[in-house]
Amino acid sequence: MMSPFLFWFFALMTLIFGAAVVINRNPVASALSLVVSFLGLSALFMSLNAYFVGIIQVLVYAGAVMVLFLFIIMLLNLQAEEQRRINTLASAGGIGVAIILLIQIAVTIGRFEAARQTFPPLSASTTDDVRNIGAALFRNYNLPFQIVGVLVLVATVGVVLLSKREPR
Amino acid sequence: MAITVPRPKLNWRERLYLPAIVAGLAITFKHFKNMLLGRTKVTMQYPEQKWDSSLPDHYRGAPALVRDEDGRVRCVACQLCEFICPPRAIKIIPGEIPSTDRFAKVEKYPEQFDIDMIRCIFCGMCEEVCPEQAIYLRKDYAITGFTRAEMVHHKEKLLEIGGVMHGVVLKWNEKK
Amino acid sequence: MDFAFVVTSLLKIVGILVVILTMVSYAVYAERRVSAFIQDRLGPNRVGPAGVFQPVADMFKLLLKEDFTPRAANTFYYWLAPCLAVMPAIITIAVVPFGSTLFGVPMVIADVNIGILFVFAIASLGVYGIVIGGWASNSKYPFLGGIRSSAQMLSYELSLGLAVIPVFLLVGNLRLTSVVRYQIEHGWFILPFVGDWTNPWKWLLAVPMIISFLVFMIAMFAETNRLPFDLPEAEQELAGGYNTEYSSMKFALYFLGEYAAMITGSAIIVTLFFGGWHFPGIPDGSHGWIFGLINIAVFFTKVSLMIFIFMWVRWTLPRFRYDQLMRLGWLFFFEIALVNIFVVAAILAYAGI
Amino acid sequence: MSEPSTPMFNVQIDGVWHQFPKGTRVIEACAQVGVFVPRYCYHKKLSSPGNCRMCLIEMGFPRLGADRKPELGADGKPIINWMPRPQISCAQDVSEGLAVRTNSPLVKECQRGVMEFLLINHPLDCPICDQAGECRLQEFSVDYGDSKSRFLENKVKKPKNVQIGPRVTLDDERCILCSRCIRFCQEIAHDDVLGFVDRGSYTVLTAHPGKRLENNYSLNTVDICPVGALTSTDFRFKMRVWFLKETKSICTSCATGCNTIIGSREDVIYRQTPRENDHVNSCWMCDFGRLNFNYLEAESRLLEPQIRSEGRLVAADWPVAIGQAALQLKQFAGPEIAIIASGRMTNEELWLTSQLAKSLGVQMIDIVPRRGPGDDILLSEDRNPNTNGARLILGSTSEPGAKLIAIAEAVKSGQIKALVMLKENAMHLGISVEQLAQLPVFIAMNVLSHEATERATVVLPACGFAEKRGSMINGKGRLQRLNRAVRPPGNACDDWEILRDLLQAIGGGDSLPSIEDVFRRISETVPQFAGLSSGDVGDLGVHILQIEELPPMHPSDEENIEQAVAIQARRRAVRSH
Amino acid sequence: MITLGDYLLVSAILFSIGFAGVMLRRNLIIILMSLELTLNAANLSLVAFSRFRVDPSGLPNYNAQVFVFFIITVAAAEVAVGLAILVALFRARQTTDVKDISSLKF
Repeated sequence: MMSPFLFWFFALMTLIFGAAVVINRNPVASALSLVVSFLGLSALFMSLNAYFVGIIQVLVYAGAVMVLFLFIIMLLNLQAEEQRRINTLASAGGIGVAIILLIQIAVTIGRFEAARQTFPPLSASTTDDVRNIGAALFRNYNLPFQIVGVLVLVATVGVVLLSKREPR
Repeated sequence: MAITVPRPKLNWRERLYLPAIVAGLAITFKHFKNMLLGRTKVTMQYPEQKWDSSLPDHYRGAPALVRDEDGRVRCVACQLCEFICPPRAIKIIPGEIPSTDRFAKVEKYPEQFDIDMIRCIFCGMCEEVCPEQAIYLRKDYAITGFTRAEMVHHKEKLLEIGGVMHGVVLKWNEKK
Repeated sequence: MDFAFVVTSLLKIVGILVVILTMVSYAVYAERRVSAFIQDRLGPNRVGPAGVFQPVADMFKLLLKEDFTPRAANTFYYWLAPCLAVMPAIITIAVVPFGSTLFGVPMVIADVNIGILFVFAIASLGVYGIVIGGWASNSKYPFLGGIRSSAQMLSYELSLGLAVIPVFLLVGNLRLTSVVRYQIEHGWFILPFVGDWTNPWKWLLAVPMIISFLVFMIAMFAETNRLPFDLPEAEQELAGGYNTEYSSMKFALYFLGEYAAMITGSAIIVTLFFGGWHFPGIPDGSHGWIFGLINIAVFFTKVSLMIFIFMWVRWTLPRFRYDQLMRLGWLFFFEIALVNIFVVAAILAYAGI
Repeated sequence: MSEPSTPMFNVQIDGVWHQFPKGTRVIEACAQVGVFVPRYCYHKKLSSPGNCRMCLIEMGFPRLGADRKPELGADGKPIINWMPRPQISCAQDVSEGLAVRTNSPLVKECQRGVMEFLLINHPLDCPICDQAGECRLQEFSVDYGDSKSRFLENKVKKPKNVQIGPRVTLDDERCILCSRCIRFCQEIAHDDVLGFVDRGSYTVLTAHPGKRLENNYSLNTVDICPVGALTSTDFRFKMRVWFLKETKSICTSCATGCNTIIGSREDVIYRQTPRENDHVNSCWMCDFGRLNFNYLEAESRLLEPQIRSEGRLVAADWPVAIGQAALQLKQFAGPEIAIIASGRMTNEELWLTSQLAKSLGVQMIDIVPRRGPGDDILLSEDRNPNTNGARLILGSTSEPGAKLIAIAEAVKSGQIKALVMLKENAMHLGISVEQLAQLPVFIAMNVLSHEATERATVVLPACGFAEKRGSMINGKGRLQRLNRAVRPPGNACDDWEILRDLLQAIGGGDSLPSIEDVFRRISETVPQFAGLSSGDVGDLGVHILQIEELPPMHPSDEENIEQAVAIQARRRAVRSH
Repeated sequence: MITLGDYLLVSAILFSIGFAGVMLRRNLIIILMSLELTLNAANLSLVAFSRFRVDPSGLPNYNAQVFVFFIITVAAAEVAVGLAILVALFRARQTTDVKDISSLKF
């Protein structure tokens, strides 16, 4: 486990940059904030001994998904949103709903006994968690894995169809 | 009207590209190797070695003013070079030759003759246009200076580069 | 965490940083010399004997140049981008084993179990430096360079990842030290039959491994923006691409990033396919510190040779067109790497290597 | 068109029949139909001696049959009886049935021969000669002459570099003996000093013994000299003519307002030459006006706006200087301020000055009259170029200069606290340096610094005549335009902009972005300008005041004159309402 | 020491931020990004639970991590499809603002 200081550091990094995604007007700045947020999240994953998931998080999100986002933002040449008149009521409503949701979850967590416990120590080394996840994936979750594969294939076909310009 | 260039049909070996790439790499490596062994050394080590001796006759280096066999500055400040100069590098201020002078008949001489060598493009038009055969492109090419002002060749400098020109048309003899 | 670990790690970090930065500056010098030699020229040969102090002169020149920020640029991102370009390339080297052991200390900064994934994850962040640099310059050619770069990275990262899967099928572990150890025992992956000459399966295995190596190397060219895939900075089309508006040290950082990425890429190729620090007949560091040093030397010699190949290719092949690059990445390398995985898997299944 | 009483003659020029009024010279008739006949000695404002022989053409008349009718040829056109010898076209008037050939083989042969003779003794030193670029000999040599010389003998040596007058240098070797200069001196300048001496190849032009070419019109001989024989001592060897940027403008040295071309290069004026305008100056101008431009480059030129601070004049920015001037002027009431304007200012500047006076409530405003001896050729007694403009625009009831004595007295008595001096020197009015120095506010706008400007509280550097645009009304009531030939040196500013900024800083006047706007405002407020825009003035100007009878018409200017007459008629109609 | 609750709280806040982003922003790209945030908040909870529930073998419960793996895969597919729709929409409408895309059919 990592020290509380590092935990809070990465947690705050995740949250602050996550909030920056929503607050920033410039889509490029939003995308970059999201990258930083994901890097913090990845560090949190690693603090939970989930090295594989952590690195996949960086590889897939920071390395591929966000580059795709940036590519699209630049391809469409999206400029910073102009300062539209903010609908105060709607905004307050949105924030209010989000806060209510947060309070609900927080209360639920507070009532949850296990939440107050620390993480139990691991008796075995997790350094080979790639092998373990692989084993779980291909032994216990083989069918879902195949289904996800089909889903990705369908998504690929869909993307190709969607982004194809109709020949004139 | 665009021209469509037909692309050659490639067979499968050519379409693999690898042989071509390997061949290309082999060629460049051969050059690398030869150079490493000092076989194909074509670069001239400039400041130590110079190709002055092999400069062609038509080489266009720094423009310069010449004197004739009598030691007179051939230029009569007609300002045609100033007019023709494409980058406007030449600046002439004409002066009048005093009537006591041996060449008073010439009447005019360049009081100032500046060529801004930062501007000069060595096109040779000044040489071509000069009616008095007074300006020539010499073979000097290493024209350097630390300041802009240093790069302006004044009359003295131009005459120093130019020297004396023999065997050109002598216009200012008595006959004319 | 014990004290000795921290100290040795710090020493290793400082050591490798110094070596990498020196190598970067000398890679620039080497690039100029190699390109000159290939073109029958001499290259820089004035500063010091045979021009070896040229990088120092270059460094001073770049440091002293005017640092210019375009007025229309997005200043914060404009300054951030060059740093983003350098960092990933240097961080990546942390997981690469550059030697066996020295005084019992393993010669790798972080021997993580997800080594190759770490490499890919961090290397893929390198694109941000270029994309943001191109975008923040607020100028059309850098912008085009940035867009090209992002598309190019996405296209080639897939091939890059798929190409190394055969290696890890054989090793059964993502740890890079395991890869090296496996190669010491079973022969380098580029020549898997070495030491086991009579096994026909090993000879058969050589074919997919060479394909794997070629795809990986070519994808690495694209990943490091080296010719023939230097579209983001194509001088002839984009006037320098993403770094057009950069000057002075910020430009130098981009340069540094490119060469650091090239060195890291070479180090990874050497580790994955050429046995890392191993050379047949030379024992590892446990037989004495002198051998440990020799191992490190072997590793860097291999890396240097790889860098030479990078340069050699650069000065031989012309640049790809953008559509050709995309077609090559998606319609050729992707497929061939995929098929390659199945071929290796089949060989493994039937031959039981 | 021409009056019906003038008989018209049918003339065939190069095969085409035209009609010309009686008395037209053949060379002019050719020119009117676009056929150029080369000439050296002929000048349309001078008599025709016919001594250069360059304008030789073939002439002939229709062959008349027994019935005194022209015989028609096979093509139905009259058959011409060509004279066997070529004739000079400059000394011959058109006559009925005259036929002219200007490009027949004979004519070309003649032109080539004449050119060859002219070039026998002419030195081939065009690179040196000042005339190169505007030399008729050079041009015709290319157009009509041979490319090489057959002359092997020695050329005749003649005197070079002869000072035949204070402003004219003669090079006899270059002279082609056209006698234009001699005739100019006789017929226009009425100062017969030049003549030919010796004979044959040895003929030279010279001044008569004991006389010099020193009349006030001597430099016109340089203009009309077709070659480089007569050169201006002032312009000689200074600049090649092909570098000169030519700006059409007018001379501001006297009320005549001769039309000029200012030749400048890179903001330096090299010469001024007359521009043909038959209403004003024909083809001539006086030496006095022509050479009166060097002061623009004088050492004492004001380059920076200055304000007085702690007793010394210090350079300031324009906004600071204008703001300071406005602030100082606003301290005083109208009767405490006097404005001395100048007859050298343009109409636009004078109008802005009048607005300035109006918004300050100033009554004491006048221009300084400037008189000198005139002659009956061009030079006017009134040396102010725009007295008429000041009379119209300042709108004073009295004659210009009438209030000056009162202004001077008021300044001396201390009644005037603030003096605005525009392009004049108040000391000429008898105001002493000490009195100027005691003025609390003394704003001086001028081109050059002198003792008076050194006492000013605010100095505003202005432009000279060649550095600004504007319009002036000459002594005969003709509105003419000044154009900018060179940019002012240093921080000197266009006068009208200074006055506009000052006016606005005081709080009067609205935005006037360009000088055309100022002119439009004049045309709205001054009745004599009504209906005029600055584009209507044109290069040759328009008459807006009926001070004298219009000079005789010239055929090429009929349209302008008709226009001017029409405008005046309209204006008279407006005024009578 | 850090408890499970801390991780869950961070996850909850992250989820709320993403949720608020979906609600508040009108730019489709930002909405997609906010969706990613919510998905990753879920991932954090899952990994935390995975680590909390230690198997008898002494290893974390990898079932939850397999779940995370699936979520990442599906999210990547979703982003690809979403962006493709976005590009098609932008080509047709020159906008990515949800307020401007109010008609059912075009």
